[in-house]
Amino acid sequence: MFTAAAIAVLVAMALALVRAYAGPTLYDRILAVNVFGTKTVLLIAIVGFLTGRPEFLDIVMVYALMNFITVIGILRFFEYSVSQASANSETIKEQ
Amino acid sequence: MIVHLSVLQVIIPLMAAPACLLLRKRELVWAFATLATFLTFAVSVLLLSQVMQSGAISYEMGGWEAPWGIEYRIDMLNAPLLVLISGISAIALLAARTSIENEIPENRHSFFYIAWLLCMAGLLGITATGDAFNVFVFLEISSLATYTLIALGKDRRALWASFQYLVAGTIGATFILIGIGLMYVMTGTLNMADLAQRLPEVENTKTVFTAFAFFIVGVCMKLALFPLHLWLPNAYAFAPSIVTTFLAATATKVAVYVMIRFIFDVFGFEFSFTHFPLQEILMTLGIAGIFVASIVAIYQDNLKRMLAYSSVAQIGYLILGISFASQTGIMATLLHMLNHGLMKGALFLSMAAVVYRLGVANLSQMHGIASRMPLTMAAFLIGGLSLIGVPLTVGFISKWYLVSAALENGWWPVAAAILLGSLLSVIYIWRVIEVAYFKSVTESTPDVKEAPFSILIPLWILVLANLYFGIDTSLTVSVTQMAAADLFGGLR
Amino acid sequence: MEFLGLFNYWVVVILMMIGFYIVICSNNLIKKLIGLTIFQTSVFIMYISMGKIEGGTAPILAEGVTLYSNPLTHVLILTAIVVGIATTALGLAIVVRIKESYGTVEEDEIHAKDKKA
Amino acid sequence: MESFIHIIILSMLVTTAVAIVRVKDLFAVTMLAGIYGLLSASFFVLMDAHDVAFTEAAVGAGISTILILTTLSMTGRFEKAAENPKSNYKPALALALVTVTGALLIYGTQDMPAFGAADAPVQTHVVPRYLNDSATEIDIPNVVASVLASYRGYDTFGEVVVIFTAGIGVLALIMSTASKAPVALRASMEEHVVLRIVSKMLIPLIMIFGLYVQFHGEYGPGGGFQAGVIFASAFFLYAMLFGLTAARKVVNNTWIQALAALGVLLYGSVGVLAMINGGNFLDYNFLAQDDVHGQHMGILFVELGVGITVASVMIIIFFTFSTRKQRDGEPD
Amino acid sequence: MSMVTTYLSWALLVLGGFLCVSGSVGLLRFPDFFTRMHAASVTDTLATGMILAGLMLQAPTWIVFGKLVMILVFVLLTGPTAGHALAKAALHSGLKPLLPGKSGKIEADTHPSAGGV
Repeated sequence: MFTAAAIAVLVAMALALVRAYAGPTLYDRILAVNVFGTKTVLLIAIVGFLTGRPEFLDIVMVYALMNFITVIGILRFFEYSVSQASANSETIKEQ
Repeated sequence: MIVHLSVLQVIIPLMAAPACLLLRKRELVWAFATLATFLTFAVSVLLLSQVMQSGAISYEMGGWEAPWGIEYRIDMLNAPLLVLISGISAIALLAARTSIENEIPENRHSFFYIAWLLCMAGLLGITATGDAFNVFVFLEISSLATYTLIALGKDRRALWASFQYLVAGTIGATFILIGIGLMYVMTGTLNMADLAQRLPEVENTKTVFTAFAFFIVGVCMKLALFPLHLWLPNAYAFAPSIVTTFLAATATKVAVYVMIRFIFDVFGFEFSFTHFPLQEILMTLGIAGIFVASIVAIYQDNLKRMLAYSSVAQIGYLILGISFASQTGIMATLLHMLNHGLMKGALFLSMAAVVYRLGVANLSQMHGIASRMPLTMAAFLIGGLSLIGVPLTVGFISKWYLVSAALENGWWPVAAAILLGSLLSVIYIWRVIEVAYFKSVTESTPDVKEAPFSILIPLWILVLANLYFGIDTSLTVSVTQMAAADLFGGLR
Repeated sequence: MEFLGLFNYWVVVILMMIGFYIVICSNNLIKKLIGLTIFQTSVFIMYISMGKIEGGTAPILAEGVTLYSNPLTHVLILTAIVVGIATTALGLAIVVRIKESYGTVEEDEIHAKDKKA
Repeated sequence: MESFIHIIILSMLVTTAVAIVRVKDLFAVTMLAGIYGLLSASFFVLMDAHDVAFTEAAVGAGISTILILTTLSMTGRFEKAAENPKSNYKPALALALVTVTGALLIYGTQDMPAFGAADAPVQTHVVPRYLNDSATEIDIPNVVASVLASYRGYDTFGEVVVIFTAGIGVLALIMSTASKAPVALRASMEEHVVLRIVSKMLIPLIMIFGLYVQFHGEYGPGGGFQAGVIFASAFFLYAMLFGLTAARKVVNNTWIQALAALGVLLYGSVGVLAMINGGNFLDYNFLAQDDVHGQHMGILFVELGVGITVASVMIIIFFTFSTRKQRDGEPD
Repeated sequence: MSMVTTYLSWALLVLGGFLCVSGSVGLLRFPDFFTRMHAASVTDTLATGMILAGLMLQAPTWIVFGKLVMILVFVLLTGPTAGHALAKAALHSGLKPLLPGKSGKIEADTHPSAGGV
């Protein structure tokens, strides 16, 4: 039964990958990356059970954490680069 | 402590580097870094004498015996190179404090010294280790430090040169990694001595063939063998002058050493030269490198760039020595490695002095400069003579052995090529001498004083070393002779 | 897993070469660095595949398990990953400086500006 | 089943790599590279390399993505097509070079032991000692940790120095001068209230998780490097959401640099201490009365040194990049 | 382990797997960003919860169970948060949802800047 779940997750990953490649907007890609990350979390958890050594789930935690941080990072720096012109004026004001 | 010498000479600079970061004050950092370097130099001299007395030294890291743990192995092949690296570094650091004043912003000085120490430690580590993967780790330490040092140059082209070097160097390192991986998959070991024992069993496989090819190409990228040399001229020309002094004298030599070690010790003479067309490849590239780089050097206005191309040409000589596949050939290469380190050190350090006063080292601005900076230009003259290979200098000794190795093989054309290469170096050195000594001072010549003693003293130490080892050759020749005999003694 | 045979390695070689291609071919310095990362990561994949043993598990000792995959390749690649990120970080720092002093991060534009100077 | 997942992941890796070649939007490329990192990490899990997967996920998908994004926000989003007609020959040339290299490698793989073979030299030489004897010689369950920190501890020392070197390099190249004090990284995420509150809750948890990874590394996957990265990522999160000025209050420049140096020194001092006690460099057997105890102590301190250096260097690198970005935003 | 928990776990895994796939199909097939986001994030959370719960029921030890719970909590916290932030950022940047237009057909209410995002 783990197998079925693993296949389902893999299919979902593949579909998310297509979306990440196709875009069209950057936000679509970010969304796809996020979905992809969550699915990887699931995949690794299932693989742990599949191989019979589920005690190393710590890795899954790191995947989830990094997934979150990456999404925030993309948002953060993308917003910055989009509104760089306005950012410049603000920095000057702060000085 | 005497048994720990082999590891001490690497960990002294390695630990001094973070300690420098704690000191923060740049004067203090300089003093501390110089002290650590001199200590390292002393250690490596002791190590050399120990190796000469009692043969190769093996040191097991963490007390784990060889194929399981990492081993340091100092023998006649690498001990003199260790002395060269730490010696040049110590001398150059003496001059560094003055030399970087005008070239690097003041608040970067501490980082500069730390990166310097790390670079030196990396080079020493590559040289001392007996473990293939450890070579990669220390290669990366020295490379990362080198990229930093080059990028600190004043000109913006230094950044671009550094980036190009970073890409080329990383590709080279990754090729080396692939090579090591393929060796590992066939033998199951990473220790060089163990590899040497286990590789013959599988030496007819395609995998080992590929491993060898990738490893050699990776190393050639690092040692800037023609035509993989494209990163080198810019990197040397735009790096801070004192960095160029250090790198030109040591970095490529270490790569040549790694090449010799793997060709002769790890893969073995027979594999390298009979299963693999190494001889033809190396000879062609070596000779092509000598001519192309020497000719390009003639047309350079920037003297640092000219000397950089000359370095590429000299690498050609080193590779040519390897391609002779004879004891004399290897001995000539080893000898030339040490000697070229000394002469390029002196030449680039004199350029550092020129840059310190003039801001640049362009030939067009150096008319009659010898009358303004007599000691500096005299040092350049002697270094240049040594580069050409005039008797009584170190250059003569290594060229002599190189030519005799060629004749020993009966390769007349190659011997002629070597002499012709020297002729080319006469041309580019003469251009400088002519402008500096025989052109009268023009308006374009800046009004400058002689370089300060803090640069002149290290410079003349190197020049005197050039002369001393050119006259009293007993030490260098005997050491390299023993090393070459060792390499061929282990002939399978 | 028999039929995987060398297929695994061939795919890895393709990955490496794609990375290598990006490094050589792309004009943008940041993309070059990303290509380097891919190149290196593929080499890591090669190493780790070499250490895999059929039916083995992670080299963390446990009762009742007798077959472990090779821990040495794991150690080597841990080190290599660190080297990789160190190189990337330094490369990016140089790119930032290049952008500041050249005003561009495209290789041909930098060449053009150097020629002019 | 495992081989099925194996093949799927490999093909997804190839797809991602090809996508990276084709996409011109560098933000998208970075994200795809992040996916590439995640995929290769999953592949490592399949290959039983949990420690490596841990690190690759943290580095390939996390840190390097963030760093590239920071740089991108300074250098621009799109890759320009080469305008110079001269460079049109480049793809063909590159393709030829790559094909030759690849062909050589494929040629080389032909004599390699089959994938997963138990009688390959890799499995029969050197490694059996680690697997069979580390239980008595070092006595910690995670063989990767014992090889990393003890058998090949010197490589790991080199690794710490590499990361330290990178920190020094970044500082030397792009550290902002003191006169241009860091201005607040525009706290653009102010409007993301939910994000900020949730992250505030998460940050301490992440740090605790980091500590757990640090000290649990001997029993499961993890160790100093991974812990350092996780610990640093908590600071990244804070700085991204609450602005640099706020983060700078927590992390003092001088202290963080000192910590980076101290981590390396700690590692080295463990080695030197062993030397003083009469052993070789890094011979932990000489640290305590009995060997196993000494090994435990040695590995503990060494991993701590790795963790401290990695965490502080990562923080230094990220902060230096972000500060530079502000400077970059200023009209010079 | 009793039959009931085993069957329950299977049911959860299968249902979770189905949700995974359906969510991803939605991510691929839906017409614009906001609908895709809806498809992805809703199923994401539920599917993750179900699969992790299914695994929990089969956990051999309490430690594994505990770790799974922690992962679930973490994913439940971060997933929706990230999704929320993403939607908000997209809306702020000028990306507009597809709405029934005046003509009765569904058309994009394009903002000048939306095309460039």
